Amino acid sequence: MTETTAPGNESIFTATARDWSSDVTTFKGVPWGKAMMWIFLVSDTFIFTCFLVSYMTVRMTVTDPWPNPSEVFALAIPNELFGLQFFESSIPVPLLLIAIMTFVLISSSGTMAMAVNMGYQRNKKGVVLLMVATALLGMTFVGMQIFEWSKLIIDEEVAAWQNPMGAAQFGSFFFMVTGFHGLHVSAGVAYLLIVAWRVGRGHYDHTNFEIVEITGLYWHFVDLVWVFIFALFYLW
Amino acid sequence: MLVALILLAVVLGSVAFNFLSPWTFLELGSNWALIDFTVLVTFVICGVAFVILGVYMAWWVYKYKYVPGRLSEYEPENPKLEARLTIVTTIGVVVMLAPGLVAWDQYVRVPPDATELEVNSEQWKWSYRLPGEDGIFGHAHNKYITFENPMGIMEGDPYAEDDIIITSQTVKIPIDRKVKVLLRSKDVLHDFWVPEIRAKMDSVPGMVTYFWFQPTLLGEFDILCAELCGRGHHTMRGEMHVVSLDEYETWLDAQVTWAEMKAGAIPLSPEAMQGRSVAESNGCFACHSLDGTRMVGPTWTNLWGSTVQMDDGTSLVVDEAYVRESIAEPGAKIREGYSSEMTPYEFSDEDIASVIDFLKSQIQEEEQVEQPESVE
Amino acid sequence: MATEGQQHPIKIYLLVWGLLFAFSAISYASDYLDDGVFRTSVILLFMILKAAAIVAVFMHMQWERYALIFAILLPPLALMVLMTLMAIEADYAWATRVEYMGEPIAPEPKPPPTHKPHH
Amino acid sequence: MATAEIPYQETVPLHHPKTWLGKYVFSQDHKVIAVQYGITAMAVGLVALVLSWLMRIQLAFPGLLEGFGPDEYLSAITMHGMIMVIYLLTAFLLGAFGNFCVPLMCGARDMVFPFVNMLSYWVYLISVILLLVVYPLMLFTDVAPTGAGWTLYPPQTITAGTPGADWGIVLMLASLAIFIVAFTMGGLNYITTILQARTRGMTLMRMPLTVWGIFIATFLGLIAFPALFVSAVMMLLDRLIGTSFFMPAIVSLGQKLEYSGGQPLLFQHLFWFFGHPEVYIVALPAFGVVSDLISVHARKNIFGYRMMVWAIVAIGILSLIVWAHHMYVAGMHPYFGFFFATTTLIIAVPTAIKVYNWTLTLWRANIKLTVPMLFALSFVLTFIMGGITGLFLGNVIIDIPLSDTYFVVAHFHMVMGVSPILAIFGGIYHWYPKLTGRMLNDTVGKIHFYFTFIGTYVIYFPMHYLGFVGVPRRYYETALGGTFPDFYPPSAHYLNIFITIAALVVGIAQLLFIYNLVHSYFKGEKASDNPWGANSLEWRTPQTPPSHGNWDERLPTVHRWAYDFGVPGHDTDHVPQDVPRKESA
Ligand code: HEA
Ligand code: HEA
Ligand code: HEC
Ligand code: CUA
Ligand SMILES: [Cu+2]
Repeated sequence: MTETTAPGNESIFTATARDWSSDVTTFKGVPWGKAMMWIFLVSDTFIFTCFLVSYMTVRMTVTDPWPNPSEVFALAIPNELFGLQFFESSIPVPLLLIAIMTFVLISSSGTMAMAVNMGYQRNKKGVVLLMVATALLGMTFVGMQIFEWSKLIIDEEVAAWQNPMGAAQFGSFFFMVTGFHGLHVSAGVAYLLIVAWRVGRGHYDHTNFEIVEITGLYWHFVDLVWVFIFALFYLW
Repeated sequence: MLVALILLAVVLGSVAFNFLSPWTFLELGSNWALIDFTVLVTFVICGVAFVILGVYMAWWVYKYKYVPGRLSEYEPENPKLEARLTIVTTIGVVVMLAPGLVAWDQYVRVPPDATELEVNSEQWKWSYRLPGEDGIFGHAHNKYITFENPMGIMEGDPYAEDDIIITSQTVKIPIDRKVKVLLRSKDVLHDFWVPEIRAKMDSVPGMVTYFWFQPTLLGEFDILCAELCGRGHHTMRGEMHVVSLDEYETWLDAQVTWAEMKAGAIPLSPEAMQGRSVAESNGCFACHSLDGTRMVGPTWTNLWGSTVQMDDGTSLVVDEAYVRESIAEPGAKIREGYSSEMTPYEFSDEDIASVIDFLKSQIQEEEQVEQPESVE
Repeated sequence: MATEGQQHPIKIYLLVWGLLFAFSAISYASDYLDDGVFRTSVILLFMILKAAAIVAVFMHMQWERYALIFAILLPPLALMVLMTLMAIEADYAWATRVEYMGEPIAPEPKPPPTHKPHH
Repeated sequence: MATAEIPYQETVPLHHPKTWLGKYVFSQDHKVIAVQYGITAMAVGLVALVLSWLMRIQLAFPGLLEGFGPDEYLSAITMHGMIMVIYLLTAFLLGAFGNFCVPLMCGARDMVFPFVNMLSYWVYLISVILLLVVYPLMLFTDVAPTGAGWTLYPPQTITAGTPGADWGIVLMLASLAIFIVAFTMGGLNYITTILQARTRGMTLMRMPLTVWGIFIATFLGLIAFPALFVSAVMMLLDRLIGTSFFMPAIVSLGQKLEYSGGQPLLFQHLFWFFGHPEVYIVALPAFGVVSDLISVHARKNIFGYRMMVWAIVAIGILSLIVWAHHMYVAGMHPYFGFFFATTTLIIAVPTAIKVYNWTLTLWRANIKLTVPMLFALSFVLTFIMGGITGLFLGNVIIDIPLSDTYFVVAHFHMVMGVSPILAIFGGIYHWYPKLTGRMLNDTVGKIHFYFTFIGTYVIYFPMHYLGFVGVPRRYYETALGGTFPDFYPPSAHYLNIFITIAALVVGIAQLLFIYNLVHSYFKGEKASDNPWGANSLEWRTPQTPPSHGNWDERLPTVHRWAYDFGVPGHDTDHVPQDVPRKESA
């Protein structure tokens, strides 16, 4: 009934203007829940960007040295496993854990995208399976994050208020930003599981399963935020 | 009718108030005449707009009062009129902004021949530093602050030795000399403001801010703190004396340099030291001075053993019982001319004893009192 | 209403998935580059590419109507203003710390307590 | 493209609760939620009003109030400012008017997600409780309300020289964070409803300006509150676990604190990145309400509707890039002054257009001086007054002598402390008949109006002149008796006494309003469906007050804008929005 892309013969501006000046719905073909989620995500973007801008400001202002994250977050590959000796000595690899976490989160985005696709094919089983897989990957991510936090706190003696390597704000921002992101992931896991359960129970059978897409939007957003954290906090 | 009259009365009353009011800017005491000029321009433009709009409103409310059965004119828009109004407003904005931005440009660009004055602010008092003969300040940082080093001057900085330290609340400035004021804060935000000078700026801990001016009026001016800085904000008052060059030189000669200050520190007994640190860490010096100046509370110089007047007309000698009571229950007896600003403190007997030791150490012979004013 | 929604071939999701892996690997590898403009550009470039891929494909932005796209993408411009100004000001505040407070210009961080630096 | 797409709401069943509790307390009906928001906001507003009396009494008669020392004074201004701006104005304009007007004026059955909407109110209530709980706590513990000023600038907010720096501030920040959650839940609803759930024929360019104002204000809120949220979180961390985001190395009252390296100005930027949009969040809905009131009661179309809409949009956009005009004297980067002065004065142009159009709407109109109209007219006048003093402050160099004086206090009370309040009063007098089915008493209303308008004007207008003389704001005592040198003429003190008396009178006059609200609810004259002869959809509901679901089985269809007053060739002086075109020709 409605097309989801603007007709090709219109310029972007006329297309935009026409939608905005139209009747009843402004975002054509966008269900209420999805519109609401998009607007919420804009608001959430402001939250995360404000965190990151604060991080930038403080990092540029402090004169205490800023530790090199790739060293701080390096992970040593053990030289032996189950009694078998592999290397002469353990090898520290920079950011190894973070890299794995990144891949885990990207994969969860992949499975989520598939779940959305299954939803629109009305393949309930596929949806449930893929969403549960997404949630599991999300949990893995949070688990690894807990590991990373404890390593930093215990081994490197970094806390939110102190940092033996230099500027205390390094720890403050690390825990605050990743903590906030971690909370988003955890909330997302709960959200995914609830929706998957309700999909399985046939709760949305009378709809078009756009709820899966809405959940997906949130989940991809969490992944998106990680892209920025990864680049700006770990790599910079 | 009534409404129209009231609207009109409010508009015209405001204008009349403006012209009749005795309350205006204090006399300008600096080079910032351009500020006053910009205010004038803004006053005229805004005032005219206010009167025109207000009078039209009142008039139309009167003229187009409801008449049953009459239809109002149907005119959804009038692009020409709207465009014209937009243009007129834009012109008004430009005319106001232009002198403002020119003045701002002068404000932020300090002339190279300005001399520097550092203003240190803390809860709830001012102190000052001058760069000394070499014209360069030594580095200073809050992390170096101790009781002996109230400005946190960096150890071993060669430029710091000749810096002039003024712990009194009063600073003097020679007339017509361009001054760049550098602002620092020991604790929270404050704002150095002399209304006659017009200029002001916040001091921000963790950075150094500035502004500049050139005093053009001889006299003694109040320095106000114009940024909320806690419970003593309203009492944070310094004085700036704009004086002739001669008087300034005399005053300057009487000030101590950082090197002299370090050398002249009077040693205290261990008990008095203890008392001093108790007093310091409880924030007593925010309100009590050690150089005779009056702050929120009475000075501690020569307090011990002196006879003081209470606001109920009685008087007493400052002894252990009185000090004890003053700390635990400050409201019980209030000194003449002061108010009950002080909050009660719970001190151990040991702490009180040490504070008393410190108070005793602050009894000074008259000529020893560090009173810069006495030079005059 | 059954025709609404965002249905797209699985293939494109798999493709983007793969791309994201590749981009992440490249950004990760940038860690072995020397600090400098080049490394920074690599980081930023791949950050933006990844973000764009996620938003455009996974979040279906590229199939949405312009009315929605603009409503989502324009407000963050305000954040760009905030970011730019804050960067300028941070630099200014830092300069006053160095000039007046004697703070060091480029101090070296201490090594982490547990292991030694490796490059 | 099918334009006759059927809105979902006609197919989605509404939640009709059976119990009394579900109907009036945990109701999901937007009208009930609006009332809940309104009553709660007014109740906290009264607390703030009482605090303002205490402040005024202290300023005029220093020492008269026993036990009202500097700590109490600072706590009072902080709570007064914060409550008035956030918990009264934002909550009332968006929570009450937003909830009431948006679905009715758009021709929707309810908000798109009524459950979330209901949660929004309850979370708001929690934030209010958390805010006010310090007062009972104060009696039993030594927790004191924070006295940091409503701007909460660190470091003083969390250092020992400020009252409430230990737990009062924590409660305040927590309450703010929760308020933001509540606002977000409500705001998402308003925006989605306006964008996606209007009735047939209701294009955006036919929406009443009230809805436009609420729409842009809500959008601003959704993207500005995050900055406050972030700064509140960071400050809480600074306070509770000792991070140094905003805290450099400082020595507070003789004690070296553990902080180092933080940047206090960062907080100010974040705060005002929120704070300036916030002042427009409370101004834009008021603009909208006043536009509607003027048009309806002047029986004339609003002049230049399109310009009015674009002005709202332009103000909304520009308000995001003027924030640092609150920081001209904060010691920020000096060259920012040029940028922010320019953007700030540019924003005056669309605002001026709005003022012109309100005034021009009166021209050749047929003005009924009803109580709502009186409030609307007075709004325009006080807003002009407050706006032009904003131009003084916006011009960076003029702000230098005036910042942090009573001139600023006068500016923001004119423009925020009374204009939107007048708009709210006007709106209440206007919509009360639809909400309750009864009219408010006209005579009492008029007396209330004269007291409030003239009273507030004489309170705030003279304050500008105190500012010129140099009286700083947030001073516990402005005249420090004989011992401190007086820096302003004693005559100014008489002015202070005058202001205080006026404030007390105006405050007490508000009892008339409360009396009117309560009395008319039970005894007021019965209202017809459309007592003012207005055009917008809320007056076209089949029942008064509207039932849950607002409309009959069919939603109304809109054929015209909301301002067809005095259309030539018509037998009535107004043509409601749902009257088809051909009949009207
Ligand atoms: C509803 C709230 C509201 C509104 C709408 C405004 C509107 C404006 N404000 Fe105000 N402001 C506040 C609420 C508001 N303000 C508050 C609460 C504070 C203090 C916060 C604190 O520190 O505690 C404050 C403080 C404040 C400051 C900081 C002062 C300081 O702390 O030093 C400044 C400085 O630029 C400023 C400027 C302006 C300007 C230029 C406008 C403009 O938008 C005004 C535009 C309106 C007009 C221009 C009038 C109509 C036009 C005409 C009559 C035509 C004639 C005009 C011309 C010829 C140009 N405001
Ligand atoms: C909406 C905003 C609003 C409103 C309505 C008011 C109303 C009043 N304000 Fe307020 N004020 C602020 C916002 C507001 N204020 C802010 C933000 C600050 C800055 C705080 C800070 O510095 O941190 C401040 C500070 C402030 C000061 C400066 C304190 C100082 O700097 O030392 C003073 C001093 O006189 C003052 C006085 C008053 C008075 C006498 C009233 C009124 O009593 C005047 C009369 C007005 C009315 C009578 C209408 C009131 C109606 C209601 C409150 C609705 C209640 C509901 C019902 C009655 C149903 N206020
Ligand atoms: C907020 C400001 C403030 C602080 C902080 C403060 N005082 Fe006071 N103090 C005052 C004031 C004002 C008076 C005079 C009024 C009175 O007698 O209570 C005073 C009076 C006194 C007196 C009586 C002296 C006299 O001249 O009569 C003593 C002793 C005293 N303070 C000790 C202390 C000690 C010890 C501390 C720190 C633990 C302290 N004060 C902290 C404001 C303060
Ligand atoms: Cu110092 Cu206010
Ligand atoms: Cu502003």
